[in-house]
Amino acid sequence: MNEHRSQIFGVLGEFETPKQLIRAAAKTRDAGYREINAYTPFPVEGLSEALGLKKSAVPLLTLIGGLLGGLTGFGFQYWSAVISYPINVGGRSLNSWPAFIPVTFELTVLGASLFAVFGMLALNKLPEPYHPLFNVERFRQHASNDRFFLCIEASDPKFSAADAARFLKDLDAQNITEVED
Amino acid sequence: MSVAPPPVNSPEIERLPQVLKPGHTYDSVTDQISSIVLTRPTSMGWYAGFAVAFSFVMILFFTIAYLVLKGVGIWGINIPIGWGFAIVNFVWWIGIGHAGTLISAILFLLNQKWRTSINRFAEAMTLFAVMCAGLFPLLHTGRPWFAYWMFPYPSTMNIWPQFRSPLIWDVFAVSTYFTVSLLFWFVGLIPDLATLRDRATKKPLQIIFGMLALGWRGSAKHWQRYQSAYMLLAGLATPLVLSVHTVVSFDFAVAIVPGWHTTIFPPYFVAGAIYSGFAMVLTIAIPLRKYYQLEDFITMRHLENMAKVMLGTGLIVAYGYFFEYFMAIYSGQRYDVFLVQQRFHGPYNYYYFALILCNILTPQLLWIRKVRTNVMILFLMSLVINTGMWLERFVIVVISLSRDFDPSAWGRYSPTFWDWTTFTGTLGLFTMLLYLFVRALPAISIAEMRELVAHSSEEHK
Amino acid sequence: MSENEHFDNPLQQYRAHDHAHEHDHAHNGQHAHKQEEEPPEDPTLREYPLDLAAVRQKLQTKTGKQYWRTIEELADDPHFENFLHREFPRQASQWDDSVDRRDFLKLMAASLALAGLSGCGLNQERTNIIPYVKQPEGIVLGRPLFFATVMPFGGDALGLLVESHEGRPTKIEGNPDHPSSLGATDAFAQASVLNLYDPDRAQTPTFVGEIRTWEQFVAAAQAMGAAAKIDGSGGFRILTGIVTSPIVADQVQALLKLNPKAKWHQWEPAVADGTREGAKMAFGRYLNTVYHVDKADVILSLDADFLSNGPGHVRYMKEFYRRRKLDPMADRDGGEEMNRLYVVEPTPSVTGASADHRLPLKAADVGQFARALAGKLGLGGSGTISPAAEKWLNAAVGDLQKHRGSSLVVAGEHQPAEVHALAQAINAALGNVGKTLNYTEPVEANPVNHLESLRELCADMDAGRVDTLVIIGGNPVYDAPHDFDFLSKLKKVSNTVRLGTHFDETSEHCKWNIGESHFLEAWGDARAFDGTVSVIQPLIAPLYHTHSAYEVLAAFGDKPDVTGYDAVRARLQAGNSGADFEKFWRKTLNDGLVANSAFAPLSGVAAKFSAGSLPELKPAGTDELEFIFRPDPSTYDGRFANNGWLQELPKPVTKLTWDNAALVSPATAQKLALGHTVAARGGEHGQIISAVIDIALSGSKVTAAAWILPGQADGVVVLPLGYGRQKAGYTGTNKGFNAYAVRVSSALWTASGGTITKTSQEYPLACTQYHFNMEGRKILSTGTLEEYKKNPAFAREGDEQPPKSETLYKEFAYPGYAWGMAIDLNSCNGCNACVVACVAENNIAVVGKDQVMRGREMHWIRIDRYYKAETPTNDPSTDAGDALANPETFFQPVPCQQCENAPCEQVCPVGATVHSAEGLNDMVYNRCLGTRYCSNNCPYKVRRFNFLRFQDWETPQFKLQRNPEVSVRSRGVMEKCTYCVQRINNARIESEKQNRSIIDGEIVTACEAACPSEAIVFGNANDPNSRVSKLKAQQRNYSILGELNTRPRTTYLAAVRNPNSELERA
Amino acid sequence: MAQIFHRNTNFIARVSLILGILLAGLALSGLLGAVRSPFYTNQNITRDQPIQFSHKHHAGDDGIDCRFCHVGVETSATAGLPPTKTCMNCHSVLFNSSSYLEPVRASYREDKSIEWVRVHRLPDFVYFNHSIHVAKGVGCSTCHGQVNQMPLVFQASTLQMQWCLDCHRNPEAVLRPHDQVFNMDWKAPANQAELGHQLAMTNKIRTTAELTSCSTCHR
Repeated sequence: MNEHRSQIFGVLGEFETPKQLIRAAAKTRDAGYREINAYTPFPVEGLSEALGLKKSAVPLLTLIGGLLGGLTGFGFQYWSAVISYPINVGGRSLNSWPAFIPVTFELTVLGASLFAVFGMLALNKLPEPYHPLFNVERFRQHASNDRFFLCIEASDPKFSAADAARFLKDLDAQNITEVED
Repeated sequence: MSVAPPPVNSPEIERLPQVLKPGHTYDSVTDQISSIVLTRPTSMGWYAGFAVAFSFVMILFFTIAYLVLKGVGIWGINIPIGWGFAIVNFVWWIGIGHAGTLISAILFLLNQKWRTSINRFAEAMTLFAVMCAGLFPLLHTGRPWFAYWMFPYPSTMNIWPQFRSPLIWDVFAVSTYFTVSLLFWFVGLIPDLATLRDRATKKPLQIIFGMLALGWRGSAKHWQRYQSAYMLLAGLATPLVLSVHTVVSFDFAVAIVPGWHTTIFPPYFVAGAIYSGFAMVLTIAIPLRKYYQLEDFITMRHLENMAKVMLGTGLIVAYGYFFEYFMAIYSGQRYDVFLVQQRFHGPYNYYYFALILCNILTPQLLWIRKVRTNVMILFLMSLVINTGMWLERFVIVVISLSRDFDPSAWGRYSPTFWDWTTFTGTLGLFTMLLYLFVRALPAISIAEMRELVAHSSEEHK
Repeated sequence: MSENEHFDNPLQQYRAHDHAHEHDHAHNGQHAHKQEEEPPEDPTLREYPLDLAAVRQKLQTKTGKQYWRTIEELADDPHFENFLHREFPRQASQWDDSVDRRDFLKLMAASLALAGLSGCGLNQERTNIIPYVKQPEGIVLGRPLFFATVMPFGGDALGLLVESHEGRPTKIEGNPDHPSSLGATDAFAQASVLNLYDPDRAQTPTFVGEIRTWEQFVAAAQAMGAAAKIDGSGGFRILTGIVTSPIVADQVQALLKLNPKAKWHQWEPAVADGTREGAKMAFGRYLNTVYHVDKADVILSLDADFLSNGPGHVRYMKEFYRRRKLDPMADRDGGEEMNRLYVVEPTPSVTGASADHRLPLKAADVGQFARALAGKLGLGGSGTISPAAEKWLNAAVGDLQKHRGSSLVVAGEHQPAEVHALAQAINAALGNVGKTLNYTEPVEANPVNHLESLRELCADMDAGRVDTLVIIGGNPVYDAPHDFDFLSKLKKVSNTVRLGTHFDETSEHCKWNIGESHFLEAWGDARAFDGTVSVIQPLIAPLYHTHSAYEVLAAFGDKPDVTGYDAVRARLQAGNSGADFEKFWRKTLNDGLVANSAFAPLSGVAAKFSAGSLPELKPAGTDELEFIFRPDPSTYDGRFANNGWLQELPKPVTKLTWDNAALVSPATAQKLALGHTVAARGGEHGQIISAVIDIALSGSKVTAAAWILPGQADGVVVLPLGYGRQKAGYTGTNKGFNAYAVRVSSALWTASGGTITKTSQEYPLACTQYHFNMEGRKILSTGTLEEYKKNPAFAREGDEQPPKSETLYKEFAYPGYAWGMAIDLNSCNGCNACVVACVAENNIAVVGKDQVMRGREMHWIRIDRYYKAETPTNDPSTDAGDALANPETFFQPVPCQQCENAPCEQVCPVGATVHSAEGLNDMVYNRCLGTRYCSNNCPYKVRRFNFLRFQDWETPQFKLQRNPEVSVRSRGVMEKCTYCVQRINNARIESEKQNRSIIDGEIVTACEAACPSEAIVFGNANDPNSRVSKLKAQQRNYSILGELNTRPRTTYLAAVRNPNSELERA
Repeated sequence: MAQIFHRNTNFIARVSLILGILLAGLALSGLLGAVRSPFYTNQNITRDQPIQFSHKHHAGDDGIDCRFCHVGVETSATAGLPPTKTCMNCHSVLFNSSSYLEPVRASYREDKSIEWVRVHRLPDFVYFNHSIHVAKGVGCSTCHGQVNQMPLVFQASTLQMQWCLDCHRNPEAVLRPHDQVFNMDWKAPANQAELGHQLAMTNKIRTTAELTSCSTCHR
């Protein structure tokens, strides 16, 4: 690598199959590394466990969104028909709640879905078009195609570029790279 | 390119044609699908097809202009038949719009692998169909420029929409459906957009895909949340799909018009929707796989499964027809009895017979495996069923209105030139959008394909 | 209508005093508000009206925009806008100087003249208010004024109260004080206001096509008169229609005095000589017959459509149906027995539809029937009639004899003289004279045999004995018997002068043409069917350079400058010398009639003729076709051809619009292989394709569309007159076929020896209701008097209306007013007066034949016609025709039912149709989005949609007619009957200002006001004493499709017929 | 620079996303605000009149009653604008040579109407009736503002439907005793609550349901 490098983001190793990656990830974690992350072209089962990730908060957000949507939905209909401008529509009573259900339901779904998607993006801190990893040529070419990457990040307390590289080498990762930040 | 995973072919799925042709690697999958968008030159055929579709879109625009200028009187509608083609087409398009989300959502929840290669463009189809559908409720109003009155906003008149009206339910159902489908579709696209970003060679493409990919890099942490979100969306979309056509059926079921006012509508509208939806998926899938040599991904297995689904839903629809008739007779409700008889003896009976032929009789051929596995026949049948479902809506809307309570007010409806241009125009719009889609985005989910590759390699070990 | 100031004289409204509206609190409903005040001394009336060049020019260039109440704030010329919103404050009374009509005319002129200029209607845009300089008194903006006048028509004059908004006559009501009206009107009267604003009217005097001034004409006329006098050869001729106007008659006589050899000819194409000549035959002199239908228990009509046609028909209708109200409370005469009507007629008429017993006979056989009847009553003579008819006759005779002195036999005006003579004799024999009918002096100023009179004129013209012909009204070139070949003979006359409403077929061939003033524009007078004299008082100065019959005739005389106003006053003055004339004059104008000017019934008029003496008459051939001519229910003799309201009005029995057709019976149709096909577009509610036939008759040919009419006598072909106009104007030209083309003097009303050949062509007819089969549904409930007496509630039998309690939701309460309507099907004969009244009151658009054929007509109230016949099919051209040979016919007016549980409201996405606190089914046009969902969900299909821009927003004349109290609906908006909510609101505001509640009858809907048979009653259903509540309390009361639980506020009283038990058993 | 995007793109991307949403919301509320603003309602805008007629002078200083000129107000739907002659009643004597009043004299002389510029304008589909409001105790100034303070009249209220509804839903708030209806300076007393209530009783004001029925104003 060339000189005048700034500090680095982490050390990146590359694997050929999900299995190898999972094994490596587990080992790395056992070795006491905490700030590690894996990058795969498709969701790999068992990876998050290997990395020891905690449960996602998306379901909770979705629930909140759903409730919000539903309550506003019915509440608004009730308000507009009974309080804001009460008027006799075809002899139906002002609060014709059975007729208000469909809209309530739709809004529940809408709220939930919006929260689910945008919650997911927010938690993932997306959009994030720039990322240090994209500095790595092979990552760009293969991370979204056919290779499985493991990265030990510089933010890890016991991180040292040399050690990390060596460690990965021991896990027979290929093309180990220091990722510039 | 180093050692590829060993070619896939698991014993237990030997009997059936695979959902993915053996011998594919991550790279080959990625390469073959993304190349359609990135590397392959645009063919003459594409341009030709696009041109035709586009010209129909122009017809649509002209029609709309004329419509806004003159009023809905340019159509064949009248009193008593206040709804004609506009609503028929609306319901038809909405129905078609059901397959996409249904395939992605329900089949996803049921963990059906064969969904993967068709869900992407099925979803796209949904979006486009809903766009076409959405046009009609707007256009069919007498004063479209006031359509915003249908939305609750704080007006200086202190008036709100009338939430007892099924039309308002429609507004919410359809717009929700569109939003959710869009999200679902886009979320599914993110990883593939990342792939395209990384494989694109031209700067502008890189930037566009890069922006759309939101900087996706396949981080495990991301994948975790991504999956739970996707799963939840699927869970939400499923009841939504059912609700949307239920609500659409309420437009009729909630009214008192004989032939409309019946409790069986919601279920059999939904079944019908899926029916026509799958038919439309076939109508699109078959040429698509042929044209872009996607036979590896959209295998006979897919086509056959869809054929089975059509057969199933088709039977539900048939049951619906029968029960509509039975209930009317059984209830002894004078007007309903008369109405169902009208379908056989009335001025529009040939529509009804055609409907029975298209929707009930023809599909019975699908019991035969030979038919299910004959691409050409399947294609034709899908067209027949689409026509049949359109006829169903015509029968429901027009026949019922033409023979309601007061004999002195009975009338008839026949479409005008402008009815036809509006309809064919939307067909053009739909096709054009599809053309753009297959050209600009991966018509098959690459990421999920890789999963399949991985999966089958697992099974192999 | 909350207020109707009732001025003596419209032009005098400027001098009305303040108490003008202190008064109007007092009165309510129809009743005219009398007003006493200074005599009107209107020098200006004598003045020639201010030059309307600007106006006329504007009217001719029909550009500009709708300015009346429009849904969207459409661009209007600001100035013009302000003429409408112009304020008309009362003038402080100390400022009392006579204002001349100029202001008024200027207002008219300006408002018309400015109509065209375009402007922009943005909210920001600057508009002006243009108040008066000198304020004409009496007018208060938004307060309609009502003036009494009469509409002369044939041998009758219908008494009217005309509503005027800021000087624009907009709506016509009946005059309760007038004997011919009793407060009601007919379709023609209702539509006549549109004639005033007809943009195609003749607008100025012309000489061989060049515009001339009135003065130039007067000069020319003087010359002609003088020349004729000098010449003295009798080359001076006047051709008029029936004249009942005393001043016109006097004027003609005056001219005849000046030129003793000159002659007065008369030709009224649609009024037959039979009536006149019949009287002569019976009494040796012309007499006028006045019926007292209310006194008759049994009535036999010999092809007489006396309920919808001929002098006094509006009154007769009222009298007749007052005897058919089964409820003592509703029956003004206190619960007499229901009357019974027998009708013998060749073709179904409005009268026939109400008959308890109806016998279809060829027109010629009616004569035989009359003779047979006379024979049975021992008056000698006999007729040959079929056994079936014989039996029918016996029953009728029995009934008549049972009711000597309280029976009535009416001969149809299109029947020949001897039938009339027989009828007179029969009535005498039955002792009805003086009881159910009287004889008076003729109403016509100069009764003559019109056919002979015209024949003589034609002969003289042909012989060159005529050098000056003055044609007053009429349209002889179009409607003279075609064997007279009037046109070629007219060409031989050197001086021809024509007064006509339009530049029509006749005008085209006359040298001088004068535009004829509408009766709302010019002074005049006229006699009603009983001789009552009324003053025709104008509500508006002539819109164009037009003149009245009197003025034109006067121009030839020695006093050309005496105006109609003077003439009328002079004549009345002569009539009542001494007394306080001005007081008398005011009263006359105010009441709309000259007090007790009706002819006294002549006593001791005995029919001096014996039925036996009549020459033998051979019965009409059974298999040979008989062609009969009848005035059309919409265009009459053709004079209404250019009236869009009438053209689009579904004819009572056929429900055809915009065309006439040759009517044949189902059996005849089968014989001739004629049929109908229901078109794919529009279908039963709009478009029927019919066969086209060539009719060869009396040496001439005409091609017509054929229409199969159930109930028509076999072998009879009806050729309705009044269509096929060549120069009627934009609306009326080239509609239908011209029956006059095969009408000859020898067979004016009934012709035989003609042939029909079916052609290969087909012709689309606009028919608003083709489906006459009720499909066994509970829509119209009928029964016989016996059934009713046995079970008064028969109408509610099998009524599945669920009880109010059966609902999830709690009922809405209507504590205040609860508006409701009751329609007595026993009184409706489908005369259509209500339909036109509604059109006029509610600014309803005319959509044209093409749109009607698509099923898009806009009438808020439609009259459904059903046949009570057990026929499986709805196609009269099939064998089911037998069931339709003589079906019972029923009519059912269907306005918005104003359901309490309105299905339409629940489905409207924007709440554009919702309930008012008084239970009205409000339709808020300006909120309507136009989804048409409400219409789909309306079981009664009474909603109407503006599929295109149906309103004429260009023609300024039509703007003047529109009712400012009602929004003019824009394109893309749903509309429907509102129970005339504008009238409700105005009445409520008036009552509220006085902290009182609305009096029953204070609000009268347009349809109710017009209805001659008092079938429609509107009022507050919460008030147990209101007329409507009493009707709804009747056991005949039911609601259409009650089982749907829509709870309509409009309910119906079942129709009850009173058949003769003897015929029943038969 | 191998990467497609520069570092800052992350920030830009997120910010622009949020900004986009905010702007959309802002635009919408802006629109809703605009239709309520004088820009749209024409409130508080004085117009150039052919004669700068001052209500302040006539109604305020001279204390001429509204009805002297607007004679229709108690009997008709429209209050009415006075004919030139009404002006001349006084001005044939007063200031009868003032050049300021020449247009009035000209109008009278030449029999040509004075074209005033309209200040209050309701849509055509609204059927407002002055007389009933006056009869029920709604004062002129309630809607027209203190005209006696206006040298040139301007539209004091929005004249929008919601403004109408405010009163129709709660007339008690503005009702006055009959003798106060034409009093321009009338201020709601402290006890307006019960005064209004009691007036509503005596004047038989209709129920809110009735007053807010569509056909009350639209036909």
